[in-house]
Amino acid sequence: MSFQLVLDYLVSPAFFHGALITLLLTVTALVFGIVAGLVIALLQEARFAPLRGLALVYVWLFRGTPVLFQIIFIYNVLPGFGIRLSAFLSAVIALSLNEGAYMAEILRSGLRAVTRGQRTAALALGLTRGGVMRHIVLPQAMRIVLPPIGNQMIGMLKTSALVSVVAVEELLLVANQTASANFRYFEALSAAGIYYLALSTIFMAGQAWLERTLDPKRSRARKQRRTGLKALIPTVDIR
Amino acid sequence: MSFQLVLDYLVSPAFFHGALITLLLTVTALVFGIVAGLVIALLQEARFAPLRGLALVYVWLFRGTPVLFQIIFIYNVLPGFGIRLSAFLSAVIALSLNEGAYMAEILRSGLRAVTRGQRTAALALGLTRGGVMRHIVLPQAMRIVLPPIGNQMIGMLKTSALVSVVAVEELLLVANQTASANFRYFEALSAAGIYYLALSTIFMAGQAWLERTLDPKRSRARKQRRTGLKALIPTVDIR
Amino acid sequence: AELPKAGLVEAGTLTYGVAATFAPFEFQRDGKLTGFDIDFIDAIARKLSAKTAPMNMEFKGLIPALQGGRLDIINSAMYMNPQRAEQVDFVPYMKIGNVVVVQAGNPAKITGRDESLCGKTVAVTLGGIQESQARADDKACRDKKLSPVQVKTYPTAQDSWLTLRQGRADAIFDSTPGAAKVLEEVPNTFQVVGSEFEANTSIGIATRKGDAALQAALKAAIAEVVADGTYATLLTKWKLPASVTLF
Amino acid sequence: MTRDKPLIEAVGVEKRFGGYTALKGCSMAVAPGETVVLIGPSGSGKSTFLRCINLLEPPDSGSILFKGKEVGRDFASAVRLRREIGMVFQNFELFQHLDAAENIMLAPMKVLGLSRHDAHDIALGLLAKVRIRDKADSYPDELSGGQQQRVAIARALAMKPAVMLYDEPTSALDPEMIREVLDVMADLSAEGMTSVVVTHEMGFAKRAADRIVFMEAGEIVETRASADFFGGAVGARARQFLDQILH
Amino acid sequence: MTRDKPLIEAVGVEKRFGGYTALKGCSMAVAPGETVVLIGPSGSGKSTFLRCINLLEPPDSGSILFKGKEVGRDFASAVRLRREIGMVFQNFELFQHLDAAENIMLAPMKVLGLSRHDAHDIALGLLAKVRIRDKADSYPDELSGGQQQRVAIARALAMKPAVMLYDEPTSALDPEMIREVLDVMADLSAEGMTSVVVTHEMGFAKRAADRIVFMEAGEIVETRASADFFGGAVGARARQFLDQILH
Ligand SMILES: Nc1ncnc2c1ncn2[C@@H]1O[C@H](COP(=O)(O)OP(=O)(O)OP(=O)(O)O)[C@@H](O)[C@H]1O
Ligand SMILES: Nc1ncnc2c1ncn2[C@@H]1O[C@H](COP(=O)(O)OP(=O)(O)OP(=O)(O)O)[C@@H](O)[C@H]1O
Ligand SMILES: [Mg+2]
Ligand SMILES: [Mg+2]
Repeated sequence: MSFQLVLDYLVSPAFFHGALITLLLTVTALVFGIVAGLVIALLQEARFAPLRGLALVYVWLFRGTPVLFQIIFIYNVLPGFGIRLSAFLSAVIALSLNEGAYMAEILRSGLRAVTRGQRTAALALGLTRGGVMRHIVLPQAMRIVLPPIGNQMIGMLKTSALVSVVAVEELLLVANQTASANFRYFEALSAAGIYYLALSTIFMAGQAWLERTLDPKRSRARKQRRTGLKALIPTVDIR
Repeated sequence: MSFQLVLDYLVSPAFFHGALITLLLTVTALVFGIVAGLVIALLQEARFAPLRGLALVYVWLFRGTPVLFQIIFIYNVLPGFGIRLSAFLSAVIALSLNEGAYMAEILRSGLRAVTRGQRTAALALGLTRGGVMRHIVLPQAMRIVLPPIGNQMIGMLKTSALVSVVAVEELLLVANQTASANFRYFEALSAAGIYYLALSTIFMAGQAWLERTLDPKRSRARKQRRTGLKALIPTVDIR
Repeated sequence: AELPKAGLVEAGTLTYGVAATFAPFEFQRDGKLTGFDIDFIDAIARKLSAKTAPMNMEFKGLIPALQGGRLDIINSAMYMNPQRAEQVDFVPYMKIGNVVVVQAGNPAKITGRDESLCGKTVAVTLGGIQESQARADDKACRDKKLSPVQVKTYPTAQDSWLTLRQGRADAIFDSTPGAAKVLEEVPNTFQVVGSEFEANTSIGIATRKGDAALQAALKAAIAEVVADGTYATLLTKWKLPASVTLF
Repeated sequence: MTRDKPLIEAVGVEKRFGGYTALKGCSMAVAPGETVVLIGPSGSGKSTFLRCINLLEPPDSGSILFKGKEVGRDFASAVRLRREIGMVFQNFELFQHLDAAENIMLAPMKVLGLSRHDAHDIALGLLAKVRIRDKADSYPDELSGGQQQRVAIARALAMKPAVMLYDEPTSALDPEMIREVLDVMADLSAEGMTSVVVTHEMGFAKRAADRIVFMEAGEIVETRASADFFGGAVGARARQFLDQILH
Repeated sequence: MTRDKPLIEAVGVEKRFGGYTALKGCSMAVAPGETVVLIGPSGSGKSTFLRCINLLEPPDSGSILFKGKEVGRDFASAVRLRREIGMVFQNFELFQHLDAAENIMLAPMKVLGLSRHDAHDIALGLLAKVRIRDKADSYPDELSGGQQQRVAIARALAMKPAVMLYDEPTSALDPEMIREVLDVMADLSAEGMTSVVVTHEMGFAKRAADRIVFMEAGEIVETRASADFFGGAVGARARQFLDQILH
């Protein structure tokens, strides 16, 4: 194995571009996935049974079939119905819809972890259902859903490689193309692996930082610094 | 698209065998993954810092690099160090180790969702650390980690397709190869998709059943039936 | 000819890797491996008094498995080129050309591997030699200040063909036998335009770098297979034109 | 006992949990400015009754009237009602992710739309009133039982409700604090606050109440002016209950 | 005040939370069979002191002695100590995933190794003693405050500990139930149970206590035989505290 070659690959525009595409796919799929997941998770708690049924079918269908099929379907079958999307857009939509189904389950478990008493107390104060969700349930659920969301995020980094099936030039396809020209598989895969590890590391660091921020005890130190700062401001204010 | 052909594929031995392999891979990887994940999650709470470091590195490495590499590594690189495993075993080990990293995060979030007061109360009764974990923390965490574990399980069904890279004939490889003979791509993929959907449906049903069972309120009805049954037995006992 | 005594995955057996998604060379029918390469290696093995043990995997798994000592040879219609020859040794056994295929009716008005490709989208399959050919055409177009060729690389041949069929790509580069097989299996959908090109690209069986003993054994056995007419019979069986022969 | 038009009224409230009937048709009217104390054995349904009054538990039958108008069964009506009613829970139910001040500020900010700054002032004022101004930055699990209870009282008062429902508001408090809470309640009463208080603390009941309601097994057994009740003008069951008080 | 060798003893216990000192060197010795009642203002450190005694909170300095021997700081010693000590928490802390009977059965089964059957008998016996035999199948969130508190008492008693620590065991109970709990405790005392009780209920303290310990701001201010304390033989601070009691 040649380390020089790995290094060359790492700094090559092709690999860098592939990594960018992978990152872009992951982040957009994640953002839309969380939004979709939240909607579905809330629908699962709806009192109107057909809505619950809809949510269940969504989760069943999109978790149940491979993303690969979903990508191929959106890219190759939808045009038959007059909907013609670019490869990248097809990929993003497929990944987001798929991610949404997984996120829905994660968020559902997080919402369930917040005790009923906490909701009741918020209701007693006159908050609406939406207010209870926003100010009480979600903040408390957040800390619990963060690790599995981190899983999804890092998993999506790898799952996004499946979009090579519609020739979107993401990282792994670049590596495979490079390797198939000269059979330097280990070098090409190592270079891609290093990129994946680097991106995962960034995501994990982000997750760890968010977890610390959402821990009320730890965020107090920060708050006190902020308050400390505020305390300084009036001495400047000379009204 | 020919439905007859899809049907033929569905009942063909090749597809059936592929589905079996996929199921076998998923279930074994899941079982070992949960065990590994539990160990890692507990190590992350250890008081001895190097153990925590070890757990972190494990999660970082196995989440950070694609499973594909892990499979290729175990199958093709380890023999160079005198460790020669069969393709299937390599696949199972790679998938389990990988799954373990994701499970560790899920379990960590579940353990965190159990309040400190519940542990304290158990300690006050004289339970050991292990007893607190087994009888108080895990049962309470279980309901919260079930949906994300369901995600992993169903995700693993798809991820296991990656082991085709070491010649394990799982479902998706069978589908691709079948399509290569006659280019009936949609039929082959649909047949595989139906198998995936069926397996996912079984898993989802299992998850829903477990969730209901672990809900104390609902399991009470069951318990009362059991007690009811017991109440009948003494009438037969004539001592 | 005789099989080497040592250095094999399993003594007395040729363990070969194959990515069976490339008709008519290797594919699956009713769950069984079949195709020219499969018959060919079986004929070679008979000459060597060896058994065969196929390992059917994805194309990208083949080289790591050979280098990791999991395989003795790769028998998967691998195209030879100088860069690849730095990684493995090849025993060539056929030369095949390539063709440009378009949708039936030629909606994109492509006349062959020429300037009519500039500005068009060309699908190729990962692992084939056609990707480098298409990229060369892209460069040629750019050099002439024409619109570039969009080269799309798909993981398997089926993906590439599907793309062409759905009109996502204007043309596809494939091997002449591969294209012939598709046109036979899926009639009235595609058509070949222009003439065959780079008709002397060789495909070969790959061995680990420096595995001279196995190389020699394979070469000797292939000579025997050619000599007794089996090679020609197989070409006919799989509808390959006589022009592909190297012998 | 006042004879004003009642501010809040429960009529024939029934509540079942599965097969168990927790409230068997309870009716009670509370006039503006009045303080009614609910007493009764553990499990008699006092907490459930309070929760039915602000519709946190939807009654199975019966209705709630506010200012003489029946409150609708839709969610929006319930929210409107609850904005007029403050409640202190038996187990406090402080928000675990917010510190003491934030617990108090939440509803004024999110329901009344006060600025963070104004809400903060209100919170600190109330915390000072219950003598834990220095615990403003502490999270619920860092507070002693009595401190949590005082935050819970402050949180409910911050909304300046027309009616307060207290579920054992002094259970975790020492005699000194009980007296201070009593003083706070007396002040509020003087300002016209209407209160329903569940308590086991008979000394507290005696001082705070205009009227005593005695519950047992989901029914209202006795309703008397405070002086009469503790003066002995009660039925046999209530008498037996009162006799158990330890001095 | 007894002069026996103390069964359990705290010596110079200090406890800090971050910058806040909750206990400033508290010492207390409890003789076998003795009942000590801890009183003091909310936030004075009573709960913290109890939790230090069975090492649920590790003291920052000072030590705990059981039967005259200092208890080690390792986890195993703490577990051994806790098996001799029962505790009723101020907020009950019932196990949410277990019903009332199972809450009580857990420790006898998992710590003492009793059979499910025997543990069930013990649980039902204790539930009957606290008069909620019919709630054996109810989960904590289906119980009223007072019912939860009684399950918590039963859960601690099921281990037949040598020492009981009660943190406000009657805060959610009505006067009748308080008297019954008092009777239970008197019976246990007669059988030789050693108890430390935190309470705000002065009537209860007066009846239950052999000795009163008065805490304020993390310090033990006064220790007196019960009769003396309520008889008025106390310092100025405790007197002021007692004067606030409402009747
Ligand atoms: N969610 C529920 N499911 C089943 N039973 C319940 C539920 N909530 C309350 N109960 C039962 O209803 C009865 C009344 O409960 P409630 O909490 O109103 O009593 P309470 O008068 O407040 O008692 P305490 O003084 O002990 O707090 C109790 O017997 C209780 O077990
Ligand atoms: N985890 C903690 N972090 C910070 N401060 C704490 C923590 N636990 C307790 N305290 C503080 O320690 C002091 C003593 O608390 P403790 O719970 O022992 O009081 P208490 O005497 O039991 O009061 P109460 O009668 O109100 O229950 C309180 O001021 C409380 O805020
Ligand atoms: Mg109550
Ligand atoms: Mg306390």
